Amino acid sequence: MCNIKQLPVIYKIAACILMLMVSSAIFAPIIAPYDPNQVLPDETLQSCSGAHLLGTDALGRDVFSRILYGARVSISFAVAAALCTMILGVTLGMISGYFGGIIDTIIQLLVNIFQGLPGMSMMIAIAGVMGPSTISLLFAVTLTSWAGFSRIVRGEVLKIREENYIEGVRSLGASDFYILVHYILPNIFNSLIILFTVRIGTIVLSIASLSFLGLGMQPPEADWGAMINDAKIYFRSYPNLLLAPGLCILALCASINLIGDALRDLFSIEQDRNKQYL
Amino acid sequence: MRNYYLYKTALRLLITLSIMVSLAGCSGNTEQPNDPDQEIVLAAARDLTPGDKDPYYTSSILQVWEPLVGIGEDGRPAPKLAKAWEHSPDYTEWIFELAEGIKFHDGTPFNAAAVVKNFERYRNITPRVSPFYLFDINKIYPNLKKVEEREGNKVKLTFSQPFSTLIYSMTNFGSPMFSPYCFDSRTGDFTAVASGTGPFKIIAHVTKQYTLLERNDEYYGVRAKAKRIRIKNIPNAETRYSALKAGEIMGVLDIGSLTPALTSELVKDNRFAVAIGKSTITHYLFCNGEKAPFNDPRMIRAVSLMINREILVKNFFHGYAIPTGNFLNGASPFSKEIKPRRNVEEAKELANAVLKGQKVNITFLLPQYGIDRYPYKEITEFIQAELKELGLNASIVIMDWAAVQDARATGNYDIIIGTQGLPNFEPAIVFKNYMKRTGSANMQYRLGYSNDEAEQLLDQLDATLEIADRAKIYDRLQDISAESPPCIPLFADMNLAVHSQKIQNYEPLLYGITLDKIEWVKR
Amino acid sequence: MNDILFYLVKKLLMIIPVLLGITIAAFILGIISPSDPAAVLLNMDGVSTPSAQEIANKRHEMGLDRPLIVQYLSWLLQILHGDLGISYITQRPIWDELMLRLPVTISLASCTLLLVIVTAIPLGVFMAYKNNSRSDFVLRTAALIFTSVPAFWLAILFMWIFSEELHLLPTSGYGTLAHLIMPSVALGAGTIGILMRLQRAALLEVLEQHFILTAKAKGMPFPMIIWKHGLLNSLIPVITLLGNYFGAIISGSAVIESIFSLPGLGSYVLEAIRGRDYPAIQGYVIFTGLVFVLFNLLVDISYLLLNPKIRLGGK
Amino acid sequence: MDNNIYLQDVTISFTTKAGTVHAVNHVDLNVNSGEITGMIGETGSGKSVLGMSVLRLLAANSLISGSIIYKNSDLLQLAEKELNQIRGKVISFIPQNPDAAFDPTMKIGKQIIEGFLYHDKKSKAAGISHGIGQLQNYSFHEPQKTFNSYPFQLSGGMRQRALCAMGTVLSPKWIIADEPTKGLDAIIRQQVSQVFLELKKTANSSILLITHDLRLAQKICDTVIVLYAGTVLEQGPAGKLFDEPLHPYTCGLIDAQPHRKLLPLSGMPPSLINLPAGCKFHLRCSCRKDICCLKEPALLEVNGQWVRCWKYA
Repeated sequence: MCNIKQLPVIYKIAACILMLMVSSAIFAPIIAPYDPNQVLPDETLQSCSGAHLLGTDALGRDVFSRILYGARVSISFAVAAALCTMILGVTLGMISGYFGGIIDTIIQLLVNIFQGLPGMSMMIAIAGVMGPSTISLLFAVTLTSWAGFSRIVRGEVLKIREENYIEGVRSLGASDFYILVHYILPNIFNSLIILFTVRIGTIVLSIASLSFLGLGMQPPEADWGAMINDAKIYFRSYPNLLLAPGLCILALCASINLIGDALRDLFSIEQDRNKQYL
Repeated sequence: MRNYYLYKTALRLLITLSIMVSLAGCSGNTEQPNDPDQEIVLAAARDLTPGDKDPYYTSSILQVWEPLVGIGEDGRPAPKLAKAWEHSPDYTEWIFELAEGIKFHDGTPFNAAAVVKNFERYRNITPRVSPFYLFDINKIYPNLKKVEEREGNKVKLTFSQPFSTLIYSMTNFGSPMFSPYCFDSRTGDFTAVASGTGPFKIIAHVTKQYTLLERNDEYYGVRAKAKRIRIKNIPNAETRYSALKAGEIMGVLDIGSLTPALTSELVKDNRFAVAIGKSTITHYLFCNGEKAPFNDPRMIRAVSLMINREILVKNFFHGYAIPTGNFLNGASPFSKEIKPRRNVEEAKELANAVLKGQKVNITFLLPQYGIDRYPYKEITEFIQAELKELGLNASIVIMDWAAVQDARATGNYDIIIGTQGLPNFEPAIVFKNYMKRTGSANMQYRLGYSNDEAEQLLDQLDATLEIADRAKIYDRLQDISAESPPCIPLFADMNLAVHSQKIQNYEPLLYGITLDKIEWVKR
Repeated sequence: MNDILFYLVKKLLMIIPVLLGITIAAFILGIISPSDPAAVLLNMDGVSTPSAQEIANKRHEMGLDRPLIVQYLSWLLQILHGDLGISYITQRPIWDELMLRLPVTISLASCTLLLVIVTAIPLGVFMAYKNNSRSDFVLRTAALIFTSVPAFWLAILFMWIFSEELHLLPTSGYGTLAHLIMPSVALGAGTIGILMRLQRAALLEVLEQHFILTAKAKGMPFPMIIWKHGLLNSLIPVITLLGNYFGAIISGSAVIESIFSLPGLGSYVLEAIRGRDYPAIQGYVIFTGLVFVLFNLLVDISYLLLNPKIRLGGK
Repeated sequence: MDNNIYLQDVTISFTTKAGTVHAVNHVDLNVNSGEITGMIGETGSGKSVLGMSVLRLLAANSLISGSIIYKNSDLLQLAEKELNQIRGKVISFIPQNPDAAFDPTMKIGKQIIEGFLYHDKKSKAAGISHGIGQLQNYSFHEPQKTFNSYPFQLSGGMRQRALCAMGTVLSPKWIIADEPTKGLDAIIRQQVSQVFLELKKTANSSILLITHDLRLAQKICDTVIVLYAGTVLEQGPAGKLFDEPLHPYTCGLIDAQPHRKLLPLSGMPPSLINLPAGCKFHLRCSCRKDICCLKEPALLEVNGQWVRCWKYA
């Protein structure tokens, strides 16, 4: 275990960027100079200036404000989706690992099936069939990525279950649920946090792709992927429209990845490659 | 020294990569040709040659096949493979005189027997879906009883009921003619590459990739200028733009060829030009008149008065559209100019009278095709902001066309933005569809339109055969539609033929471009 | 020899439930769709509005009024005969449509995978070799950027720079290797980043092993040690995850294919989604799942060849 | 010029997240050629580190100062390329832990002759026959089969012997063997010790045997060095050292053996991050004096043995 102060400076920069993005997402209504959806017909497609820090889009909406609100949409959705994924994955993983037997076999079969399907393809199919909406997106993301979580959780639970103290606790009459919540969950907490962080980054990217395909967030929601999609036509003359949201996605994902690395160092978790990238 | 191995590997990799890139660079570049017969590459958003299952095999704009009846420059039906026609006084018997000495690409002569074979096919493929037009002989030739060969290269069609507007119905996709040897008349599927009579023939086709056309040197009319034309399929509008810029394609064609924004962006570069032509398409807002707030016609008028069409055209169509207040598209010879009115005060008053100061949430449907072909996303978001001032909080829902149909069927919407084209220049069908109580569009969009005078005029139209009389009725119908609109006309579209300056005579037609006239600019 | 056979048979048996699961997933997709396939099919031309009776008849004709399990089983039986149904849009067998597009996606994916392997693995090895040096830092940053950049954004930038401005590469289409360069790079960037980091980490881990010390004690130069002992051992964990990268590539290909106008499975499914061509979407899920599963099987086999411990059944 | 290895003021430290680990502190040693020198001490006494430092096999986070002289050249100053000519060929190192010391993906034989092929630039066929011969020398019953086996297919004892075979494949002048008997049963231990004695006799190799197995050291070593917390506490001829240990630590080590008093040393070795002042052993020493806590004693010669203790000052 090493402490935060000793972490390389790049992790600190990443943390700062992430903090900045999260706080600008939270305080977007205060910081943003304009309503992100306010249409100013006389101020369309302006370049960067004092009045519009990052210029305006084809509708005359302030790009800077939309970026701020876009952070709100992207981050809050990614966190929500990652939470759903984690809850489903952890529950199934714990049940499967702890109880074993036929339940385990069935859940493992499910895991194999879901890992046997390419994630993004399924997301496109689900969002496409159900029609684009936040709910179908959430459903698509959760359904396609819980398997990774549950596999890891199950592995950890299997390891911990064999420990002597769990036997001891059980002999004292603790219920299975109590053991799962009080002994097993805290033990896998660190790996879960890391997995969760990295997952948020992946989800931000997937959502951006779906939005780009028109299967993600719906207008006028200022989602970064959708902003890139809108910019496709105009970016040659107004590169700010393409670069601003693209670089934001890049910065967000890069800092989330770095934070994931930092947490891994911090918790001194053995770099298990299977964990990292599933 | 210890780095030696890895540096060497890295260096090799770098060299290989750069060779690959430069090789690619050579093949990707096309220089200005000196040879006038060099292949011209164009691009379209969809595969214009759907192939053997399709009723037409390939789109009419590739000029491979020709219809019996075409469309003239004035927009009226014009002789094509049928050089003349006459009908019995009760409109049940029609006799078509065919043009002489014409051969299909495969050498088969075009004659009455071939026409009869084609009609046999029409009957067997009915109904057949297509990306262009559904082919249903019962709709194009309702109550057709018999098709017979007649002396002197003539064909006779006999109907059990009178059908006065047959000629309008038969234009273009209504009467495609193919060599009897390229299809199986029993299944209607093509058994070989379609051979028509047009100025071009298909010499190669790869699904979803390209169609390669070659000039038909035995064409009976004016021969095409270009020796070979390759029509690539590039579904993505931005990619078509990039391909134009990169010099890979010389022009774009078919609907949604290049959005107005991209067009105006492109012509900033003087290597490119755009030719503008009339379009039969008008953009409308369709309001659900079966429920509040649009069950009150005042609300529809308020929206129409509120929308700033000038700004919409200027900002999003980049000037490539005409603001209009007329329900009837300007391409029709019967159309007159009705300027759109904008009056924010009046609009707010009207809205206030309906809503009584309350805010209402409404659903604004945006069909996906509108995003692909037109700047609908920006336009709806703009209108969304304007509607807010009227007290209407619109939430935009992007839907594919099938979903829009579902929503229409369930009445689960308030406004749809969309297009309506003129099927032909006889506007009776459009008026009937929208302004009759039982009109199909009136029902489908749940417009709830009901106007006694219009109803009466439209009934009258059926009995009116003289063009001048019909014109009067159309005139009056336009006035009615301006006073109490069935739907809100926004602007009339324009056909844009965007092309590189390396080729010339690239002009838009009402449907397609002047494919047979384009050629390289001579050096 | 028997062990290998046993291992292969075991792997083959294990993919059967997965394949079944994929068909179930595809079948469920059809159920969760908000609209009635019968109505969609009848309404394909967009003109006619079918009546309730017509829809009911069609439902009966399509067997949609039977219990779900019966529907599934008969559908599964059809699939086993290679019949994925008829496309609503084109009226052609979905199987034929997919087979038409499969080569495009497969060639794009394999081109990308090849690119990923030939760039990321050497770079990862180089990074581990130059651990903590300046070039390592630069490459690590690059890898981080690659992993975090949205592929479609990269694709747009590439097309702008290399096609429109520099006229180096073709914007779109399919046919020559040149057509696949930009799509492959854009599609593979994320995976390259991940694989670089992974290869570096794996090799660093191997370099801490005792046998590397043994090799050093033999007096062999360090690059030779990496080549002979480090690389192969570090490749084992990397290769087990090769299937995951392939999955990521197949998945990502939808966006890239649509941008570069490649007529592959990805653009086909997007087209199908627009047209609500449910059998086509189901067919896509089954096809990509199948490709993915088969690829993973290949990976397992290559893993077998690489790792003598499994090959010779030691434990 | 002799073939001895001279260690002069060798200090080794490791930088870790927890702090700097002082593994070896100011060691001055002459390791004589032609004999077996044993280096004994507890785990963490720095004996393995010292052994590895001779061929500079330590991890990248290590810091070595001082000099290790062999045949007039300082091994610590040699260029990597020159050092590689010594590694394996002149001085070979037999690592500990035979389970991990072989590359699991390469056949034993290939690994054994790898160094041979690299240094002697012989043909592959020559290498193979040499390797099989080598395995025969180490009493493998089926050398051909072993040669083509993977490490995981051999037993622990076989692997240890194979490791020795690998270390001696180039008939080096010097062999540094790190815990060659760790985890082996009595019979194989016997075999291995036999091997070393034979090596000394037949190949005339000098051996530095790093072990915590005192009985092995007693049996085969000519000279024994006792290491504690990275410092030499005692050094002398094996027989004498075991019969009359001088340093309290050496006494303790000998008494702790099962066949002796089985009297474990009290306390734990000191933290190598915060080394105690004075004598490194004073915290656990039963005959501690005041001065032991303050000043470190020098290495003194007592009756032909060298000892670092205030008792003899």
